[in-house]
Amino acid sequence: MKFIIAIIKPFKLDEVREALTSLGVEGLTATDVKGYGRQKGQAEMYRGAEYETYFVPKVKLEIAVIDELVSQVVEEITTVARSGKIGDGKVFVLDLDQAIRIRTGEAGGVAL
Amino acid sequence: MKFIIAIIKPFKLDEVREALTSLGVEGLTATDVKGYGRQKGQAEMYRGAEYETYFVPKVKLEIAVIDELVSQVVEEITTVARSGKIGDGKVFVLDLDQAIRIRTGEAGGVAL
Amino acid sequence: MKFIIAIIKPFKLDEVREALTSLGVEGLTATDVKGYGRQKGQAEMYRGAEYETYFVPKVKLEIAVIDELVSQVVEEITTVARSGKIGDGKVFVLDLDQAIRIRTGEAGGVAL
Amino acid sequence: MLKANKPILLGLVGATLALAPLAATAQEVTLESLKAETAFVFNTMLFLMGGFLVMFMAAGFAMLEAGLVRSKNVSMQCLKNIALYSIAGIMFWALGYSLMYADVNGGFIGSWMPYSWPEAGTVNDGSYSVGSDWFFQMVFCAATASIVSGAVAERIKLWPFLIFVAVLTGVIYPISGSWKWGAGWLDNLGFLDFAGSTIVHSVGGWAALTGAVILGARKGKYGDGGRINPMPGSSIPLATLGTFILWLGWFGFNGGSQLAFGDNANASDVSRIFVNTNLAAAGGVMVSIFIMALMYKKVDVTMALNSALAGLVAITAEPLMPGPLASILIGGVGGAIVVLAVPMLDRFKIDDVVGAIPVHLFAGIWGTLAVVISNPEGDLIIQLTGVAAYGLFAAVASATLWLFLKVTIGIRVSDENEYEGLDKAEIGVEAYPEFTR
Amino acid sequence: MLKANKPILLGLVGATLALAPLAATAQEVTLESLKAETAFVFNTMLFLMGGFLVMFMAAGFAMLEAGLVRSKNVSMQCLKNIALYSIAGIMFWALGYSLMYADVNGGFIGSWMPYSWPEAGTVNDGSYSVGSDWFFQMVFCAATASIVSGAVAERIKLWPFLIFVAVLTGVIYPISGSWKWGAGWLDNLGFLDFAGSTIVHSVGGWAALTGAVILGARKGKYGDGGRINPMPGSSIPLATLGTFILWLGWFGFNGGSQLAFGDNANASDVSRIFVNTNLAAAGGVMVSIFIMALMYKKVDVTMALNSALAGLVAITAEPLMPGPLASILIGGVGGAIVVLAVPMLDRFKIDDVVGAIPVHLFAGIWGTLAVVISNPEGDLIIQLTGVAAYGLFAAVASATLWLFLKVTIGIRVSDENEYEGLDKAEIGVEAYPEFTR
Amino acid sequence: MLKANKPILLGLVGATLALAPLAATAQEVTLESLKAETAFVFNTMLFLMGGFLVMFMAAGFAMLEAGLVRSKNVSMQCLKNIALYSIAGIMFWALGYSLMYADVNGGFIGSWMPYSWPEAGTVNDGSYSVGSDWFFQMVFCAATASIVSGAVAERIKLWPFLIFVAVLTGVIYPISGSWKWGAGWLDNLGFLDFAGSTIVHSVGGWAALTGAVILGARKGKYGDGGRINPMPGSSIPLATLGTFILWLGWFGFNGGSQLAFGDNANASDVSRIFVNTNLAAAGGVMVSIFIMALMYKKVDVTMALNSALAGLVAITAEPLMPGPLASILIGGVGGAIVVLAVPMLDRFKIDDVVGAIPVHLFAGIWGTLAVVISNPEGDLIIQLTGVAAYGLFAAVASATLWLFLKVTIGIRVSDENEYEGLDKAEIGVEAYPEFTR
Ligand SMILES: Nc1ncnc2c1ncn2[C@@H]1O[C@H](COP(=O)(O)OP(=O)(O)O)[C@@H](O)[C@H]1O
Ligand SMILES: Nc1ncnc2c1ncn2[C@@H]1O[C@H](COP(=O)(O)OP(=O)(O)O)[C@@H](O)[C@H]1O
Ligand SMILES: Nc1ncnc2c1ncn2[C@@H]1O[C@H](COP(=O)(O)OP(=O)(O)O)[C@@H](O)[C@H]1O
Repeated sequence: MKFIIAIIKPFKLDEVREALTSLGVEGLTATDVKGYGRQKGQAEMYRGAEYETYFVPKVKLEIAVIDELVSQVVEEITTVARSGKIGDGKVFVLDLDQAIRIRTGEAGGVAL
Repeated sequence: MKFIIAIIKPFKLDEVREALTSLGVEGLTATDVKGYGRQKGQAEMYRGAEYETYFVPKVKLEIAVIDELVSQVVEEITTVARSGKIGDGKVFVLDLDQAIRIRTGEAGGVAL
Repeated sequence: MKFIIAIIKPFKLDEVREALTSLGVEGLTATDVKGYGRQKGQAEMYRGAEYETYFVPKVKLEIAVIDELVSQVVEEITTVARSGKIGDGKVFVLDLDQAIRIRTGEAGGVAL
Repeated sequence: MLKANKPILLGLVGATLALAPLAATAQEVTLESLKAETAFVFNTMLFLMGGFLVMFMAAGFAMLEAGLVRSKNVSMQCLKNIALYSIAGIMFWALGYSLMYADVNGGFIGSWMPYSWPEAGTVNDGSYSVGSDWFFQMVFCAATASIVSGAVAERIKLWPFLIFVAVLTGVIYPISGSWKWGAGWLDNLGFLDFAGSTIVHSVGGWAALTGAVILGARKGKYGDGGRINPMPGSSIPLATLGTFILWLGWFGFNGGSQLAFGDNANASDVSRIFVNTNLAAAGGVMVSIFIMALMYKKVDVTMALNSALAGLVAITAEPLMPGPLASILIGGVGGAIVVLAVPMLDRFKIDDVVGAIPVHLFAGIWGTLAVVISNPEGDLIIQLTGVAAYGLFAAVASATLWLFLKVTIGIRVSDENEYEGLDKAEIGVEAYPEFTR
Repeated sequence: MLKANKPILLGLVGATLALAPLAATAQEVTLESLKAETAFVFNTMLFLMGGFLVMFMAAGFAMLEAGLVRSKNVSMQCLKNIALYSIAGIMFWALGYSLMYADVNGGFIGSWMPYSWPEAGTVNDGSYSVGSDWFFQMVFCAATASIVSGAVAERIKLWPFLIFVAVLTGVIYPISGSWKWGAGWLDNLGFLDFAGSTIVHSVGGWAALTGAVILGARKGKYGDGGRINPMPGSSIPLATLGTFILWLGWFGFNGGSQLAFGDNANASDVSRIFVNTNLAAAGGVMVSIFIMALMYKKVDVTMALNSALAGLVAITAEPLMPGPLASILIGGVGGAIVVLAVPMLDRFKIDDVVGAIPVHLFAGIWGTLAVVISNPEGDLIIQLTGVAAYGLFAAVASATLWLFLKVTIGIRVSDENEYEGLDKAEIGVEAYPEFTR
Repeated sequence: MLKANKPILLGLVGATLALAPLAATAQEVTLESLKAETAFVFNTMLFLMGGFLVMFMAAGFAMLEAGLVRSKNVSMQCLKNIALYSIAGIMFWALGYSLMYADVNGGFIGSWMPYSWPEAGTVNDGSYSVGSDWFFQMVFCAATASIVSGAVAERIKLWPFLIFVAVLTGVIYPISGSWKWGAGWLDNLGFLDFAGSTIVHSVGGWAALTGAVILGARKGKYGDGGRINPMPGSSIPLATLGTFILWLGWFGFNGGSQLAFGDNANASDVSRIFVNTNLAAAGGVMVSIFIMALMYKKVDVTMALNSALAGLVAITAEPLMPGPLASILIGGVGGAIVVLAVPMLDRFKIDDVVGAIPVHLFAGIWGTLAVVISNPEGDLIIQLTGVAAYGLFAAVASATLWLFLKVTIGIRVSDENEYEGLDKAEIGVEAYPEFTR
């Protein structure tokens, strides 16, 4: 199993979720985060003083998937979340030792 | 060392924290997240238009633990966070290479 | 590649971000989290009833880095984020299998 | 030229009357009739101005409560406040006013009938217009219901609450109000309550207390071993705004209760009432801040807000007679009551979400008794009689109604709904849908 | 002693006049002149009090809209509301008042010129002070513009909106207003609209409707297959506060439109108007709550808030003549209109962010027609003529202006700016910069 | 029947008087006495109405400041605002009013004693009721203190602030106020300040400026190399609401300062003041929006809000005499001052959290000098003398007091408390405990 972490633009959330669902992903967890990267925040003005904002709002998805789905999921995210503009985000893949469904205690791929 | 990620129902947070403390866990980090899974959001109504909410509020716990504690911690979370209803959440276990306490620079199990 | 997770005090965020930038880190993701640990929340008073707050506001940084940078990044975070007071936080290092830049599809170190 | 054209403006009847009066009635004007008519207009203006200030207290209660409940119940609290004000406005016409003022004759109750006003364009008898008086009395009735809504927040179902409000504003408040303001038995006895420390605030307070007790505390509020789990309110600035709006409204509440503004002496008395009302609220705030600084080191702003209101409630029974220092002290005791009674209620596991019981019930009782300090016509025994009579009636009537609702349709939401918040369960619209909690 | 010193206080001219009147004019005082002068002051007070209450409705609209737009557009909405009130205040002086009231003479338009007031210290002719009347009329004009701002929210650019407001308040509203309130052709015809269900609310509503249609819906609001994607407002308590402020302001709006307060009959009529206004709003709320409970099980608080306003709009054309039950029902129909029309507009993909069109346009039309129920001088054909004439003019003039702005400077922000929110794009200041969304 | 029963209502003394007047005093009524009594009531009403509007400005300041500070200091700002209004109310009774108005006799100070009012039920001498005048003057005093609280926000300790307020409202403001409004030396000299551009606003502004300087800037506000780190306010809608409330209150502030409403000329002047006040605020907003659009492309809503207030402050010294265009321009210059002075203060590292110094001090000075434009009795040298005298006294007295507090109990919280926020450190209650930041 792999633990996929994807940082995407917030307005892509619904599209990505739908795309993954149709791949057979049954669950994921989303978090509002602030991203720092090549895409810079706008220069903002407050009460006559200019300032830079370094962080841009992003959404982080965490998706535990069985090994068979990994490449499809990664592929699908990169396709659907891509706008081609700077700041589209990243996908990170980590190794996942174990997964347990709390409700039933089931472990492994069936828990996802 | 392992890095345990648990997604639980928000109202279980205090109980889980207390249970883990009595196991000897000395720290953890909690984040408000939105979960998508088998548990669906309610059909909501706003100004006469019905709509589905896909995400349900959840709390994510991140707990770095020494190997000896892993199975107890996972066990305890699954027990305490279980309500038996759909949406109780998941526990994910990842491998943790290294842990450092910023204040002292200590590394490894003693840093947790 | 490694996936570094650092929990720091919120007011250190800008300093840490600047320090990492000068090391050559080009991106990172920050999340507001609540930390439980040795540093206890203040005893608060609301309407004449005293109560303890168990969680303290923290910021979590997630930074994917190439192997060559790992020790420098960890070193820099522990240095810059250190105030010497309890609650300075932790650095966790996990193994990172794969990283993809959504905009271009590039994978591996170049995606970071 | 502009001027020549302008007078033909809006409103048919109004315009006609506006242009006509001198011509039409000039022949019969006497010094006495002019004086009386001028006083009539002044008195009516006092009621209308006082009335809209008290009406705005509905917004004050709504903001205070929206600020002091948790965010998952804020939409519900907003709905309940606009609904209760609406219900009071309708019920006080359908039943309330006549029950309170029609043919009480020293007794215990008025008449069962809707109220009505003179036709449009009519010259009204009496020393103020009929409609302005109704409006002023109606907003008092609505305030009584507002008091209840905060105490029972975060766990009561919508419909039983609205039914309670309908009976409270249409029947309970008017009946007990008739005893004094309708010239009923307590008025005959000599009971004094200028603007309603007891008639409005304690009655609302008893309804709140019985409701809070019968509903039970919010889940998780009281832990094992006497542990009290605070459930901090979602927005202090809204609670502060609500308090300031209430403070503003109180000038109408107490000032308008002079009921006359048509001559030097009455206008001067209304001014005196404004001043005393303000000093009492200021006294409430300052005393509570001092006590908290001594007792807790920190100064809990929600208690300071409550204390301003308690100061206002305390002076309401007699805002005219006291001097400045007495006003400050009467209000100050109100503030002290809040600081001491809020934790005390918690010890009894009575879960009053916004502090309505200390503010309106306890400070209301204090204010009613404090009348004897400054008003030589006040009699402590009679004041106590009034407090007891109102308490008995309001508590018994409210408790009966709450219990009836409990055994019939049920008054409390399910544990799950309570946990999820009433906004999701009964409103479907979250108060702050975008903000992460 | 204090007293002896005090009279020399603030304000040179004021002080002189304040001290002088008795001495200076005593010789010529007659019973008639005193009665007239007293009525003059009462009428002026009615305008000033009514005026500041309606002025405060600007805050009400601002809060209602700030609460019902998403947080990324809240700063913009705040700016637009304070700017539109400012523009209305200036334009109604520069052009509006004269266009509306100067030399209309039964025609279609007044004169093109700025307005002016008598010098300081002058005794004014007429039965109220010139400035107080201007102030009262100006705040009505501003309210018309406020109606528009909510409907076109979350996607319109700042400057075209402000230009639209300048023309609306300086030209469109005054011209159409002159037809009735300036004693123009519709007044001659016998059209009745006491306080502006049509003249203010429908006109604003038409400007809102044409704007919403020409702008198009917010991106993502209407999905494939008729799917409607709700975009819940950011703060229900602010929307509630706004509604209560508007309700408060309506006492000035309708009460002040009696235009006279100087004698018993007028003061009594103003009181009657207060009462009817309140009952209609209450009726709107209750009817909408009942309908929602039946239709949806849940009671959407935003619809209940809209329904209070619809009740108020509905009674505005004739707040004096109806009895209490009629007032409740007239307002109640307004509430029903909201509950039914809000989803209907969505079906036509007309994206009205805050419900301005059902509240001000539909309930305004209903209220204008409902005049015939209680006012024997009302004639349904003439009322329909007025509704149609105002509709035609306001819709054509507004649509022309919107289209002109669209083809010249453009009225809609870019998709990216819309997605990011207008606050970032045009204001640079986020409404809630610290809260995670 | 209802009517027969109703008159026996609330309030003992009130009721008696309300029923009695005709009978009791009819015999001595003359045309002159009736005219005088009517004027007395009108004047009293002006003070009470103006007074409650200005009182509500306390809520306006609270909301403006709550919106412009960061969320970690919002509870503190709320507490400070309700506490300062309370303190002002008590101190202006205990000391202030007599210091300001008792036996100034062309001098520099009144008498040291508490104030008192005629007994309840008394016919008051003079042309308005004593209490109404006190109330009106008191709320002005409180406004002065409100000005200070925003400028020193986010870093000052609670208690030294409250002590400062007590001395400011009990001693500093009354003494300097006596120079003009107490008929002191500056009044003799011919200094003009109708409603307090200098007496209220500049004095508050000097207290704010000295406080901000002596406290120092918030930690992190000014970086190396002249870098200015913005600390955006937590809630733009609350700041907007506060501004609208202040705008509303200003009608009372300026209109009430006419001090008389009892005849045609005075009522007309009050109307003129309403109109000019509104136009000046509108001018402030529009000028600032235009300047920002030109200078920055974006329109910062917080500056537009400040500019409305600056327009109001600017017209306050002479709201009666100017014509409409002059009013717009006088206010417009106020708006320009804000847009230019806010960044200028930052360049001098004077950290004024809410813009109080440009709005109240700079625009106040401008308004005081601008009196000579429209008022022929105004003399620029004398106006400058007044500005300088008030500036010298207010700055020296305030600075002395701030420094005294600094060396004794300390005025600034620890760096850690400042970082954590004053709400945690001194209040214990967070403003928005549930929202993630
Ligand atoms: N090394 C990294 N580690 C963690 N997150 C990163 C890293 N680099 C970028 N990100 C996240 O990805 C987002 C997009 O990255 P950015 O460099 O702006 O554009 P792009 O994805 O087009 O290269 C950032 O806002 C940040 O949240
Ligand atoms: N594959 C997954 N990856 C990450 N998070 C998941 C995954 N599946 C479920 N979750 C999280 O767990 C929560 C509960 O899952 P759900 O399927 O609703 O019920 P249950 O845990 O009872 O199976 C979800 O809301 C989501 O936050
Ligand atoms: N075992 C752990 N797993 C995950 N997060 C932890 C763990 N221990 C501590 N933390 C995080 O680190 C923060 C600081 O830890 P704490 O024990 O308070 O102080 P210190 O870092 O000085 O030892 C905590 O608030 C929590 O967010």
